[in-house]
Amino acid sequence: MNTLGSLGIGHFLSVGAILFALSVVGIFLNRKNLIVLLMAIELMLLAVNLNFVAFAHYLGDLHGQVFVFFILTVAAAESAIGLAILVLLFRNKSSIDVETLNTLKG
Amino acid sequence: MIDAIYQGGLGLSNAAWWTQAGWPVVWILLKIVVLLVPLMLLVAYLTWWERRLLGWMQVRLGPNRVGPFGLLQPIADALKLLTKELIRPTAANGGLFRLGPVLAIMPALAAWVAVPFGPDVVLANINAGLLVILAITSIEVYGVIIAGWASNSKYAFLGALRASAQMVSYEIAIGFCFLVVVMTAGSLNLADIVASQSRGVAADMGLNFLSWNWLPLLPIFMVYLISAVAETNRHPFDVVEGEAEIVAGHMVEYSGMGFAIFFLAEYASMWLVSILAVLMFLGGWLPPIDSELFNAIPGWVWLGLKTAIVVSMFIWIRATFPRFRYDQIMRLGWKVFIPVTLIWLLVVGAVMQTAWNPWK
Amino acid sequence: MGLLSLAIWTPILFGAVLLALGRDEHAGAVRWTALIGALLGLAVTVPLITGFDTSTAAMQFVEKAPWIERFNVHYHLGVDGISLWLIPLTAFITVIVVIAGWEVITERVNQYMGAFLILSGLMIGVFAALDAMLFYIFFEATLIPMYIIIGIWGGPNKIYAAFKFFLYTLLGSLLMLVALLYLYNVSGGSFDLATWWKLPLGADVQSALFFAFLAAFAVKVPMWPVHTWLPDVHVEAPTGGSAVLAAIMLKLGAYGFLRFSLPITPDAAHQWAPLIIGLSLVAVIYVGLVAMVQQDMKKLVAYSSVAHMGFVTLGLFLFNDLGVSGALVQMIAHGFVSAAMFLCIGVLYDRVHSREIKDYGGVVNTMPAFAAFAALFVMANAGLPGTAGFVGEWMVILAAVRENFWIAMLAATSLILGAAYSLWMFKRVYLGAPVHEHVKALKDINAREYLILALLAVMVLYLGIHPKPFTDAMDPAVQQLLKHVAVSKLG
Amino acid sequence: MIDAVSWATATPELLLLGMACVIALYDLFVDTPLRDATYRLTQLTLAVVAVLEGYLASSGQTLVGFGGMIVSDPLAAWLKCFATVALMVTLVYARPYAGARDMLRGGELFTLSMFALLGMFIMISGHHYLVLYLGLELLTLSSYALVALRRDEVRATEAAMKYFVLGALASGFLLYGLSLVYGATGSLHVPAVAQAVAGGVREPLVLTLGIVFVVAGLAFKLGVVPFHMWVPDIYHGAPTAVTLLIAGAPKLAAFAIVVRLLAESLPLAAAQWQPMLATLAVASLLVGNLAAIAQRNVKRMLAFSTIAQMGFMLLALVGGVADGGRGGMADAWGAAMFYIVTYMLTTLATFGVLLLLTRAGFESEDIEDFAGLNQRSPLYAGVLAACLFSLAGVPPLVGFYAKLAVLQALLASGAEAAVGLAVFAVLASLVGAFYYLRLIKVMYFDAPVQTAPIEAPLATRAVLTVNGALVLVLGVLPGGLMTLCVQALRAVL
Amino acid sequence: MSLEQYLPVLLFLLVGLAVGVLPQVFGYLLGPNRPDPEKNSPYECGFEAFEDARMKFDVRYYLVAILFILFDLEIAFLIPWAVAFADIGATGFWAGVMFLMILVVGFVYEWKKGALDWE
Repeated sequence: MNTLGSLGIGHFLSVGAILFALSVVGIFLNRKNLIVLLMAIELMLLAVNLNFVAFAHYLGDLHGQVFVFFILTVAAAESAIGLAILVLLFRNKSSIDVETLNTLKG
Repeated sequence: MIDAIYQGGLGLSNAAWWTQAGWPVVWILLKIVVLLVPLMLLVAYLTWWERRLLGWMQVRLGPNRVGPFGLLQPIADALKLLTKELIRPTAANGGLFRLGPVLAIMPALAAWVAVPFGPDVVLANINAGLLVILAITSIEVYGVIIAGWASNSKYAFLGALRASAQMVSYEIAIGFCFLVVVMTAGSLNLADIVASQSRGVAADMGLNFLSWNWLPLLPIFMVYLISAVAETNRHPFDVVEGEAEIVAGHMVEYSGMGFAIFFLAEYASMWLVSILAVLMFLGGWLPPIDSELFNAIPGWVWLGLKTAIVVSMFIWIRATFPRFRYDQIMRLGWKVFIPVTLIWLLVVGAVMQTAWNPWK
Repeated sequence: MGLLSLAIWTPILFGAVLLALGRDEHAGAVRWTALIGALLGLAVTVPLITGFDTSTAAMQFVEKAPWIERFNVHYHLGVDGISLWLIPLTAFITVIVVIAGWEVITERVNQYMGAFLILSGLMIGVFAALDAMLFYIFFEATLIPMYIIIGIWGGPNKIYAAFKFFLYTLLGSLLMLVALLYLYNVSGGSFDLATWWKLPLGADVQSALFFAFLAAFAVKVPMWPVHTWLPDVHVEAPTGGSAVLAAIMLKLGAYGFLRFSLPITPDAAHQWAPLIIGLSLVAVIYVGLVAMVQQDMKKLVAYSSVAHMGFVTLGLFLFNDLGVSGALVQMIAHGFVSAAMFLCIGVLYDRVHSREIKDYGGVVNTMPAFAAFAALFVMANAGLPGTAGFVGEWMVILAAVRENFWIAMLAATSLILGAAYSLWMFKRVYLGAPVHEHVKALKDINAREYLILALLAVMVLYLGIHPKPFTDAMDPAVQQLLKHVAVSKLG
Repeated sequence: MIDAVSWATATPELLLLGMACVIALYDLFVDTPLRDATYRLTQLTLAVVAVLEGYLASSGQTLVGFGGMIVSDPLAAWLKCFATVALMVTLVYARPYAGARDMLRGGELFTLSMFALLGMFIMISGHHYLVLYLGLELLTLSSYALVALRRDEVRATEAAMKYFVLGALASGFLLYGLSLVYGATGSLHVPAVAQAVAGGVREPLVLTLGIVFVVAGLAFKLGVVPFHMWVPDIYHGAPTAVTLLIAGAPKLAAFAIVVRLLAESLPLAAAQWQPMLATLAVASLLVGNLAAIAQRNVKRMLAFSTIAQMGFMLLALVGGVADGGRGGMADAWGAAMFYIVTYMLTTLATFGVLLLLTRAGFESEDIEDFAGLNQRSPLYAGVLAACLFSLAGVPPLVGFYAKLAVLQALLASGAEAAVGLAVFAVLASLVGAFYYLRLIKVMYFDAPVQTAPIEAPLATRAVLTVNGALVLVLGVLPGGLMTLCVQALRAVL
Repeated sequence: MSLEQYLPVLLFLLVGLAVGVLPQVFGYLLGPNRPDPEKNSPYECGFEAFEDARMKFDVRYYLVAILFILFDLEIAFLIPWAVAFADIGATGFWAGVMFLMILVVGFVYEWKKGALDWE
């Protein structure tokens, strides 16, 4: 059963790159909802994870996979803090629209 | 015989796609069906058993009209639910509303893929078996929260919130329990975990059941059992669907098969957590005492017997205890179970460092 | 600690103490401390003059110690005939300024006095530095106290002036910094000026460096057309600030030419000398004309300073001993004269609070003693024989004659123009009958003012009548410099 | 068992971690409004850590622990020592401000800053991409929380959100780059990556792409154009005490991670990252200086000034390896380190004065609030003026030597564009001088608007005075620190 | 290890999906369909719904979610540690103890801060 055999590192990297690009686009073009922003950030980290895993598999080196493990953790901590800040923001502004982030200008 | 069937299937065609991909998939699907059919029956008859047992404990009869001892009752229930109208509230989000039950039942069934029924009898013999089970069952909470959200009803929403908060809270306790067991077994493979329980001083004396994890890990076993009840939202932790305050929680808007699937999922989960309890703490398919007679009985019988006992215990608990308040549930999970498991994790770790390591 | 260090650090130390401890509640003590500091600073420069060996061109009173080892920067001080006179001049002017600000400044006295003392030490540092980085640091550091002096005690348009002063000079010196670093790398890691003087450099490099130096020094001198900051600053700066600025800070630029442009890039200096001479002549003539039409006394003196400094740069780029010596003498003379001119204006301004020429007239009637001093200084400013102003200008004109008659011719118009604007101003301010009531009510100068003006007058006359001690001391160094500049470094 | 060297390498980190935990728990029982006990314990811990690091640094030895994951070379030890001292100073300045704004209701200001410091330590000492990344995240996650410490402040929460999103984006970029570098070189260990690059990379394109992303991520962290958008908003929006926390010590860590990632692991790819750095530097100098002029808010102005200053610092990193010689590189990067250290010193004092001027319920943030400061307090005005002149690069203040060292590094590289870059840099700093001067002008030449007396605890005043004096003293005697920086980098590169 | 071992997992998930979907389809086909506005309105105690059901809810649920993420990850970290526990010896044990101690610090902290209180 070698259905997976035809998948090369290039495929994984391409998916990673596409995910990464999607998330960057999501961060910069999203003008609506901050939650989507947070999700885009998660997506970005997942794209990186895919890269690491693909490379680790390709290189036969476990370090890349361990790295992924830590990235996952950090992503969790990051989203915890992000969500906490989001709650504060919602309390202060009663909105989580990206467009309401306009107090700081100059 | 099984091998013969496999070879026969393989020989149906020489085409590469068939031997490489087609037949193995079909073969696995066959195995899944072989597992699934008895499982669904067990789930169905668990409802019957629950009602009979409760009746017995409360000195009444329980279902007894449909078939002998009411044995056809589950079938009748199923037919009734199948022909009921599927109500979809106007305010609900259609797609999500239908997705909720699916996400509830899918993990409850799919988790069985890594559950072994004997040393080699398992659908997917993967190293990370326990991890896969943990991962798949984690999806269950999505079913609950999606159902609650999609219903667009306050009761459903609050119920879903409560249920999911409760489920994730106890998932942590369960996770720590898994950790301790994995630590003693040195493997995530459930078959290995079972095998690891056959070692020990008591086992050497022939008293296998004293070497099983339930005794050396008694606090963990207790925590697991209670958490398992909470995790499946069973009584006495069923405030999410407590009739008195929040009716049926996230399921309030469901009818017919939608509701039936949630119901199935709950009972399938019960079987799952029970068999996990048996595998991790009660020696799985191992006989309790190392004697000729007991050894002669096939392992799957022991496994089934023990699982049935644990499941019955769930029902027994239901019959015995009053319902907890929500804050009590959360406090128990966070302030009692997590510290207990944390401490026990360290204690076990410390013991394993010493010469008295019973899991050597 | 050597004499030069003492000359640098004594005033800075006093200044720092004043800044740290001084309060307006005890302004008297602050003033006296400042005066003591200034006098001490002057006192330590006396042995420099008396102990100076006029027979040699070598650096004297040399101090050398490693300072920033990472960049091979040394605390390297020394004087030769070129820098010798500028140091006592600085210390002397500082004393004058301290006394001049005695009663005029009543708020934040400690900051005022402290700033001037520190400024004095820094400027002496510029003149004494033999390490390019040390030079640069002193050179730049002078900006800070001067900026503060102009900004706090200046006139109504002080902010604009302070910014202009600071940014103009900073721009120039930053470009110079790049040049210094370039030289540092080319010379294999040295900031030693003597090393750089010997460094062979290509023609293009020399030109580039020359213009980098020019950017710094031309702004400071200031040369036309980058002189525009000077009138603004002078008008707005307090009297003491103007005096120090004109008397000494402008010399920093001219001195820079002597220490950097000429000896380090002699070929480029020769190559671009026509340009510099041309600019100098423009300064002398055009700015002289501009000075004539000024309504504001300070602006007039400021423009005349530009014109006089044009003489200095002219003298420097004639490349003969008379020219360079003349430029040096002119620098010293201008130090005394311009300080005196600004102090005179200060004396009037303190009484009338106006610098407009039209607000005066007939001051001689009410302030005869003051007018007498003023007359002397105005004559010196015009370059009349017998005063300090004459000697330098005359020497430069003679030097120009040697090179090119027409240059000399044009330069000589300065004497006419100078006489014209100086004397015309004198006439309009001092002579005639008093028109304004406030002029009639003027009181003559008090003892303090008398003292400073008298001191300056003595110096102006001394330098005008007997400049030989000054030129004697300069001679060997100037000769050596010219000999050095005459040799091409392209090889 | 982990060997003794490993423990020795990480002793300060472990101490910091342990005490941060202890203090976090201990603080639960402290209820004085200014968290006296927490504060003292924090300062005591930091002092011990600083002394430890100072000792490690002055011994000049290089310790490698945990299988090469952590290294404690003189560079690391000095940077950590400076960062710790900077944090101590920061806390001294920050406490009255925070106390007046209900930011000390819990002791999180102290514990979070300790964790942030720990993150910096790990960033500085990490010798493995994973460790570096974890340190970076520990620092930034703590910073996000610190920015949001004033929970009811709209500006602060908004700043925290922006910081979070852009910080996470930066981490993502950095990580993506690291993953590509990993893919190209097959290693995450800093020296091993350098070796792999030296031995020839199979996929140079992957490496180049990775470097692009790594540089972009680092640029985000350093806050240089065009990845600077967060800096002004965060400086402006965060409570001033936290702004100082973010503007001060973390700069050292950011520098360290640049050293580890670019100079140590990818020196042979310098030809690829140097032009990028040069571009970033030019853009930062331009945008930072020009935008700063337009600011009315001092914090915003300082933010743009930071951008410009970081751009200037980058110039030193551009120099150094053009000739292929590593010695030149150490000198150049030493100049950058000197720049960063002195910049941090100056920033501390600047914000210290800013914090002093604020009162309960009143933020001194507009330029007008500084009017006549010289009349209100010559000392504070003097300190601030010294800092601003230093930032403008006027001798004899320490900032001048920083600029000098950087320009020297740039010119010494002998690169073609070096002179052009240097001239551009000095012209840009001339523009920079303008807005620094404007603030000085307001302090010295304008009449005071605020007349409220400036009150501050003795400790704050004393530290501020010393801080200001150091800007001057190091301006007169910069040699020691300069040599120290270069030697620290020589030991590494 | 190879990915093929995980094929049953994937297939079982698909089967599970089918078990979730098919009964609903059958239920839809077999059951009656007589919608009615009253019947299709959300469950409410006999009243019309006052406000949107997706209302603000107690932030504590949120807190639980965040704490869960963190703790679950701790567990994820500990699983490899636990699997390899027998092989990593005392060093591994103490490393785990340190890890857990940090976890405990956070746990005690949130406990004392009242994050676990539901009254």
